[in-house]
Order: sequence, then structure tokens, then C-alpha cells
Amino acid sequence: MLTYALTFAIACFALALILNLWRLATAPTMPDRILTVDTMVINIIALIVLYGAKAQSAVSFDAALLLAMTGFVSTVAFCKFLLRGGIIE
Amino acid sequence: MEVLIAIAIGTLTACGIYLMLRARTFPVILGLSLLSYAVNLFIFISGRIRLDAAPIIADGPYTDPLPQALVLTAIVISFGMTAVLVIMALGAYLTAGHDRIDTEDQHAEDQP
Amino acid sequence: MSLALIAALPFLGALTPALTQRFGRGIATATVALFSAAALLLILQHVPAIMAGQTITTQINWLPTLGLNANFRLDGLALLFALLILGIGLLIQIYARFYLDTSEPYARFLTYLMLFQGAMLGIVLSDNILLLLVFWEMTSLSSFLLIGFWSHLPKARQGARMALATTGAGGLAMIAGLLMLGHVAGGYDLSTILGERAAIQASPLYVPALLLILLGAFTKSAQFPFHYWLPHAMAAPTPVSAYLHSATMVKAGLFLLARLWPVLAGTPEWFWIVTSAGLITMSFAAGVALFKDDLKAILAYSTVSHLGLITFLLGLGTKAAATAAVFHILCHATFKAALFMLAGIVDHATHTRDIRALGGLRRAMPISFALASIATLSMAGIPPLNGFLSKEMMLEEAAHTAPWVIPVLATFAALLSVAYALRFLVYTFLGQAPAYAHAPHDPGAGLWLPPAILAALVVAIGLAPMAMAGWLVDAAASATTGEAVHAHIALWHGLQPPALWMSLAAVGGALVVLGLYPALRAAWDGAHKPDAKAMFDAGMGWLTKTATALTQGLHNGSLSRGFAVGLCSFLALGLYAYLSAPTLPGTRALTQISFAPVVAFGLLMTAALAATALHRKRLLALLLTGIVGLILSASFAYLSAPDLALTQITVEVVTIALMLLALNFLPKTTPRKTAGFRKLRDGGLAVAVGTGVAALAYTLMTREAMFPPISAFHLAQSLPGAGGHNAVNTIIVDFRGYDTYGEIIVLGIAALLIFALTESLLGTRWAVQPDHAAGDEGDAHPVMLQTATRLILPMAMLVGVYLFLRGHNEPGGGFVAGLVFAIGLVLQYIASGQDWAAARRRIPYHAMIGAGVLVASATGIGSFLAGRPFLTSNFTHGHLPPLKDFELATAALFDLGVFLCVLGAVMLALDALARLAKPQEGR
Amino acid sequence: MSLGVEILISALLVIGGCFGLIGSFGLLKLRGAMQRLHAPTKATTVGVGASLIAAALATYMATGVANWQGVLVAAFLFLTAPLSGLMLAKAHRHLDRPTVPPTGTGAPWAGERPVKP
Repeated sequence: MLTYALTFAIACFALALILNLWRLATAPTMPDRILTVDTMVINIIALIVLYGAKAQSAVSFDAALLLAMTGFVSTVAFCKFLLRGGIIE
Repeated sequence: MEVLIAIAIGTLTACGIYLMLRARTFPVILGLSLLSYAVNLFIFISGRIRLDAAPIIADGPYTDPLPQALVLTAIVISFGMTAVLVIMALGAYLTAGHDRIDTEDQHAEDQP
Repeated sequence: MSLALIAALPFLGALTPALTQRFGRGIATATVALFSAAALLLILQHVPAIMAGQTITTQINWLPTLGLNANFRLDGLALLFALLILGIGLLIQIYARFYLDTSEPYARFLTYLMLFQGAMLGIVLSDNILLLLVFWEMTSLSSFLLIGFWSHLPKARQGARMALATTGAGGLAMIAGLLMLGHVAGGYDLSTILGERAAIQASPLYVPALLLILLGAFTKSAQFPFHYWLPHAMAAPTPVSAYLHSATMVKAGLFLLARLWPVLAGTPEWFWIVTSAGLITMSFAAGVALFKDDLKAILAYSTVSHLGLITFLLGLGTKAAATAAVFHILCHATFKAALFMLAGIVDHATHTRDIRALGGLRRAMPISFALASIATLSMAGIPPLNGFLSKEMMLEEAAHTAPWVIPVLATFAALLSVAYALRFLVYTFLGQAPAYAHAPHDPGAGLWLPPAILAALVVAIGLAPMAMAGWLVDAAASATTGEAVHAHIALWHGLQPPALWMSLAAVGGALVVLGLYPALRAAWDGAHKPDAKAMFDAGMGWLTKTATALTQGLHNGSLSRGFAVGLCSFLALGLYAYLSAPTLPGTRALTQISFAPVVAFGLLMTAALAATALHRKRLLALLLTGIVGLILSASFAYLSAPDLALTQITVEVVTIALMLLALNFLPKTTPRKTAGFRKLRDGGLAVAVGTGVAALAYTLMTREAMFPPISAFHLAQSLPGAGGHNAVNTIIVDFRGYDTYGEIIVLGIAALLIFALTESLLGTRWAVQPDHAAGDEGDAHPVMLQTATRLILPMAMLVGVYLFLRGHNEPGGGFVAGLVFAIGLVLQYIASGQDWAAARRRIPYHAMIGAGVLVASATGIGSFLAGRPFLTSNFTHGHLPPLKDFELATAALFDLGVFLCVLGAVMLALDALARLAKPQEGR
Repeated sequence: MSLGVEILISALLVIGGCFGLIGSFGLLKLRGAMQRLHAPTKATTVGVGASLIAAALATYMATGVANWQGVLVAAFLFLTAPLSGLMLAKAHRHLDRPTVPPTGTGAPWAGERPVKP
């Protein structure tokens, strides 16, 4: 049962990635694209964690942790760039 | 899996090279980072592909740790290299007033 | 050992003039002379041993793996040349002291002279042909400096360039030839090679090697058709001409011929090439000399002719001929050096070297006249002078050589040499004195003493050849031929030898020639003569044009073009490698594939392609590149490389921050370019390379390693040897610690470089104003962001510390920890601005980098204290809840260094770029 | 592991998967940029949060090691999601200049340049 659930979840998030890709292609504005990439990061976090669970290794959580952090930072950086040009001022 | 990765490496290389052949600094830098992705991946897979075999000593099997170590340092160094390139590109642009990389004026048509 | 010292002495001497020149020319000369004299004495101390037939050798292994040893040998031949080089060198030093004007940079001259002397001595003393090559090239260079000494004269510059080009080219050919020789002989030491006569002459490489070596020797010794440089080299100061172009350098080629005589000579190839080259040069140059009016030009062509004579003798390949050659080397050195010096004296006294403007100097300059007549008559081969003896021996050899043309040509050359010698003497010293600007007179002893000494030798050797030179000639000839030689040189062999009649014929003919001179001269002047210099210049011009065209074709300043050319060659190489070797089928089972990875990699490739296609929208392209990096790191995690995943993730974000900072200045879009064919070219190239790489990667992945990978050792030793569970980390901080050590230093240097460049940029005035129009949003630092980031920083640091501490056993380590800290800090910069962050920064980033490198170095050196090699790690395990068992190892300390260095470097780079963005005054 | 826990984990996984999918779908489906902001910042966050807890539980059950990174990740996401939302909203409002209602306090929106008469 657990394995089925895992596979299902993984499939869901993989599908989500495809949707993100589509969104990325059709996004009207730059903020939308950034938002999409941010979502991608989160989906990938989920994927990593789920694969970790599948392999029953705790290692994957570190990757997830860092991804969460860096995804946020880069989103902010991109937004800052759009807002102010200089991201550090 | 191997096929997929091989194609990915090829694509990354091709894109990187195409961008590196552009006549402006920024695309070249992007191309370089794409190319370094490709190279890192290539060095990495020279340890062959093994799933769920992280080289953390416990109870086997392990993938080849050496390429990983090499790539790890390569990643960091390529950041340093990119940074140096970026600052050089910036300097060239700010002092020369354009960001073409080719000194002789063979791209007169793409004056901004 | 003493031989190496001897070879080194002149070079040491070359250092002194710079120091001693302030004490005056006398002292400077004395100092260098001291060095030459010391070398001479050291050589002489070996004479008895040489006479006893020994060979002194000194072995110094330099690069034994390359067969390049600094081995020196001193045998008869080397002795003869060494005596010439050092003895005449001493005389030249004295002569030059009085010859050169006080306004000349005398110290420099002496330095060049000693350099040349050392190089020359090195040639004759070296026992290893590779070493010999090194010295050979050094003579070319130093002679270039000497010929061009009067660099303000265009003639001097041209002459120097010509000499260098010719002898240098010959030297290159000779390198190839000697390498072949050593290859065939199975060793580069002369002692080895000289023993391999049969093997060498049997090998198919013999002829090419011979040709190349002869090319080198002939260019150096100005043999026809490479003779042209020597007359132009006469633009050099007369001491140089006397030293290089009569006694020493031009004889280097002959020395080589003599040196390799035992292994190369005796074959028909050798006989025909060398003999004919010698004969042609001998007669041709003698003929030209007859029609020259410049004293030094006459001497130059006569030198060429005499070199031809010696070459001819060596070419004959008989023992007696070799003996004669050796003897003539000695004789020629004595009288020709003297003649050059005298020419210089005449030049000084009358300020002209044109013999048509000279004459009647016998009264004004009696000493010079006496010396000149001795030397000239010796050159003409008039008894009882040494020139006569050697020429007799030459004619004797020629007489016994078929076909008849050889003796005839030899006699003809002798005839011509008598003629030009007499003309030289008569036109200069006899006849009516023209009206000189100011009365010429004999110079001081300083100038005439050196030639006098040589003239004395000329006479002495002529009168008592055996006593004076016999021993030396015997030794040298024995060394040359490789078997004991006992020459009996005498003035009078009776009436039988044809040589006697031949030389009588020569003298008679010469008088006839001189009688007919006006007619001949008219014919000569009328005749159309090819100008060697013009030809040479044309050749050089052609070479330069071709080279330029080639370079322009391959790389015309356009970097992308150069890159494209490089790629093409890589492709060609890869293709060749692929086609030239069979490809084994893949044995490795393919890894099974699942849904998510396909999606992920599909996303990766799409992103990469999109970034390429849309690269004109730079921000978007950057975003897409970010996606590529993101998925790459995810796939690292999937492909069981957690460490790589962590590193890639963290590097990714700092890279993006960096690029954004840069993009803030650069144009936000790339203007469209029209050149479509170029796109096509680049696209094709990119696709080709990509395909090749993909194929290569696939082939690699589907095959097992040919040999067991070294990492088996790392895995096995990771826990027992380095005390860490994380093999990757143990490799980084322990097994391959050196790499990491070097790498963090490189990273630090890169950061400092960025800092320096930023500083200089801030200093300079900018050609463009970066358009910050992208954003003018009101609040630079949203308060919400600020507040949250304050929370995130400690979390980030906690994560960093955690990753660092467990790095040795679990994924993590110094690199990642440093990057995580960096991210936390960058977030502060973004949220609250550079000023705010800078105000709260306690430790400057430079210091951080320095500290990192220091810690790492200290760790490495620390292992010396334990008596172990650099960077050997030592460890115990600690336990600190809630963390798992972590490592207290020197490796961890080293990792700390890595951490500090990475953190400092990243922050320094970003900080520098951020400061660049701040509004500056004055631009 | 006990059936209850397994059911719990599976349920969490399914929920997580659905929410993640919904989030991305919403990103695609919703009209206005401001509306689109909601989908990922809320749905996806919940989805990933659920999967995180599930994964953490699963690994705990399997290895007996409580890995608090999972919790940390969740905390992180919950902390940062609104921030990214804020920044994106600001960017959107700055670039695309949608009509926003007055703040009502008289003061302009944060970062908005007071309109010059």
C-alpha cells in the first residue's frame, strides 16, 4: 500500500512538473515565470524527499532543506532584480 | 537511464557551445556555465550509474566516490571562474561601452 | 668535476663586467681575462693525461630519464678547440679593450663576449649531444648579440638577423638530426654514440640524420650555399669578427663534423656531399675574395674558402686528411685572427677599409706591415709559414683522390687564395700612399701585441711544426679519427710529392692572375651576380607573408572564430580516434528507468534548449539556466551523489545572484544579428560536438572500466584510514587533500582578483552609464523581507554548522557549509542592502580567505610534527548530542580551512560586485 | 510498522500528491496574476508539507532515526512561501501596474511612488 501511495505521489509531482513546464512556456509575464520556477523548486523538493523515502535514506532531506533555502533566495533575488535592478543595494 | 543521461549531456554541450560561439559576453558566460554542467555531469558518470548506492560507508553497494570528489571541487571552481569572467565582462563593457567579444569590427551590423 | 667548472667559468665571468665596469675598462677586462685564464689553466692541467691518450670525463646526471645528462669530456679534439677558444679569447679581450671607443657600452660587450666564450667552450667540452645542442643555440644567440652590437647601424642589425636566421635554422635541422642519431645509437652521450658506427651507418635513418646534421654544420661554418651570412656578419666590431668569424664560431660546424667523423664519415654519401660542398665553397669563395675591396670582406670570403678547405679534407674520410684538417684548423685560426685584428688596426689608423683607397702603409705602419705580411703569406701558403704546411697536406690529399677534377679544383683554389692574399697585402701596404686625412701610424702595443703573438705562433709552427703543434695535432687527430695518429709534418718532403708542384703552379698562376687582374676585374664587374642578401630578404619576406596569412586564416583576432577552429580540430581528432580503433560492444546492463527522471531530464533539456533559443532575452535565459542547474542537482541526488547535489544547489544560487548583479549593468537584451550563415555554422558545430559527446558518454557508461578503479582503495580505506564514513569527503580532505588545498587557494586568488578588478573599475571613468531603469520600485528593503531574513540567518548558520560537523561521515563538509553560510549572508545583503551588511560585518572577507588558507596550511604542516607527510590526517571520534557521532580530526580542521576560504571567497566576490552597483560620483 | 501508521502515511502521501498537482494546475488555470499567486504558495506548500511529514515518518519507521531536517524543511517552506508571494506580488504590481484598491489609510502602498499632481 505504502509503495502504491509513494508511486502515486511521485507521479503527481512529476505531472506537476510537466504542468509547470507548460506554464513556463505560456507565461505572460516575467513574475509569472519566476513564480513557476519557484513552484518547480517546491515540486522537486517533494520529489527528492519522496525518492528518499522510497530508498529509505535520510540523506535526501538535506538536499530538500538546501533546495528550500536556495529556491527562496533565488526567487527573492529575481524579484528584487525586477523591482530595483540592483539586487544588493 | 544511460541513454537519457547521454542525450542530456549532449544537449547541454551543444547548447553551451552554441552560446559560447555568440559574439556577446553574457551569452558566452551562460554558455560556459551550461558547458561546465555538461562537463561535470560527464566526469560524474565516468564513475558509471548506480542508484541508491551513495558512497557513505555502511553496508554496500557503493558508487565510485572519486569522480564525485573531483566534480565537487570542479563545481566550486567553476563558480570562481564564472565570477572572474563576469567581472571581466563587466569591466570590458563599462570601459569599452559595448559587450562584443570580438575585437575586430566584423559585426558592425549589430551595433546596439 | 673540473670540466663542469671550466665550462662554467666564462659564464661566471660574464656576470662580472656589470659590477666591475665602474672601476674602468682595464679592471673589467682584467677580471674577465682572469676567468678565461683560469679556465685555460685548468684545461692545461689536463694536457699530460690527454697526451697519454686518456679522455677526461665528468658525469652529472641532469635529466637522466630524457637521456639529458650534463656530461663533459675532454679529449684531443676538445683540447685543441678549447685552447683556441680560450687562448685567442684572451688576446681578443686585450685587443678589444684598446679597440673599442670609450663611448661604447664596454661592459655589455664583455658580457656578450664571455657568454659566447662559455657557449663555445660548452660545445667543445660537452659529451652529451643534447647538451651540445643547448650550447650550440647559445652560440647563435650570443653571436647575434655580438654582431648586432652596434645596433644603431642598420647593416649591423641586418647582418645579425641574417646570421641568427641562418644558423638558427641550421640548428633546428641539426636538433632533428642529432635526435635521430641518438635514437639509432641508443643513447645521447658521445661516448655511447661514437661506439655505434656500424649500427648507425646501417640504419635507414643514417642518410636523413646525416643530411640534417650537415645542414646544421654547413650553416654554422658558412659552407656554400649558406655562406652568405658570414660576409654580412662583418658589420660586427672587428674583435668580434676576429674571434667569432675566424677562430671559433664558424669552426663549430667543423668541430661537429670532426666530432662525429668516426660514426658518420667513410660512406659514399658523406664523401660526395661533404667533399663537394667543401671544394665548391673553397674555390668559389676564393674567387669572390679576389674581387672584394673591403679588407674585412676579403678576409670574410677567404675565411669561407678556408672553411671549405677544411670541410673538404674532413669529407675525404681518410686518416691523413682528417689530420690535415685538424692541423689547418689550428693554422687558420692563428693567421686569420691576426689578419682580422690587423684589418681593424688599419681601419683605425686610416678610417677606411677600402683597399683602393689604401696603400703605402709600410712606411707609416711598419709593425703592422711586418705582422700583416707574415699572416698574409701564411694565408697564401708561402713557406716557411704554417699556412704552407697545412696547404701542402691538403694538396697532397687532393692529389691522391680521384676523380681528376678534385686535385684540379684544389690547385685552382690554392691559386686564387695566393692571388687574393697578395692583392690584400700589396694594395694595403705597398705601392704609393694616397693622401690620408691624417697621417696613419702604428697603434699602441695593446692593439698590435695580440696579433704579434699570433704571428709569432705562425712562424714558430711553420719552422718547428712537430715541436710546436705536432703533439696537439696528434692528440686532436687521434680523437677525431678514433685511432692513434702520428703525423709527421715537415717543411721539406723532397721533390717527389705532387703537392709541391701543385703549390708552385698555384703561385705561378696567381702571379699571372694578378697580372691580368684589370681585365678580370672588368669582366667580374660586368658579370651579373646574384645578390645573396636580396635572395635572403625575399625568402624571409615570403616566409613572413605566409605565416601571417596562415595565422590570419586560422585566428583573426575574433575569439569566436578561434574557438570554432579549435572545436573543428577537436572534432577531427575525435573522429580519427573513433575510426582508427575498433569499438567493443557495451557489456554493462542498462539501469532501469522510471517516470520522474524522464520528466526531470526532459525538463532539463527543454530548459537548456530554450535558454539557447531565447538567449537574447537575457534575464529569461538566466532563469532557464537556473532551472537546468536545479534539475541537475536534483538528479545528482537521484544518482546517489548527495554531496554533489548539496554543492550544486548551493553554488547555483550564488551563481544566480552573481549573474543578476552583472546583468544589472549589462544590456538586458542582445541585439539581433543578421549574419544567418554564421548561426548555421555555429549550430552545425554545436550539434556535431554535442552528438560526439553524447555518443562518448553513452559508450563510457555502457562499458565497465578496463582496470579496477583506484577508488576501491578509497572506499576500503575511508573508515580505517581517514576515519570517515563519507568517502567523498575523506577523498577531498584526506586522500586528495593536496588538490583541495591547491583549489581553495585558487578560489581565494580568484576572489581577490575580482576584488582588485572592481577596485580598478571604481577608479576608472566609464564609457557607458549602466541602465538601472529596470527597477525604480519605491522601497528598496521591504520590512517583511528584512524581518524574515533575520530569522533565516541563524537557521542557515545552524544548517551550515550541522553540515560541516557531520561532513566527514554524511553528505556535507566544508564546501557546502561555506556556501550555506554565504547564502544566509547574501540574503541579508539582499534584504537590507550592502551598507547595512557592511556596517555589521565584523571580519573582513580578505581575512577570512587568508585565515582559511592559513588553517589549511597549518593542518598540513601539523602532520610534519607527527613525523608524517604533508596533510596526513589524524583523528578521534567525539560525541555531541543531538548530533550523531562526529569527527574530531585534523581533517576536520582542514575542512574548516576550506569552509573559511569558500565563505570568504564567495562573499568577497558578491560584495565587490555589489559595491560596483552603488551610485558613484564623477561618472 | 503498524497498519495504522502505514495508512496514515499513505493518506498523507496521497493528500500531498493531490495538493501538489492542484497547485501546479492552478498555476496554469487561474486567470489573474494575483490569483495565480495563490495556487503554489498555498496548495503546493501544503502538498509538499504533507509529503515531507509522510516521508519523515516513513524513514523514521524504517530506520528508527528521527530526522528533524524534514521538520526544518517544512518550517522553512511555511516561513518562506508568503515571502516569495510578497516579493512576486510586488514585482507584478510594479511591472504590470494592475489597478489596486486604495489602502484606505491614506498612505500609498508600500514602495508605491506618491502620485505627483
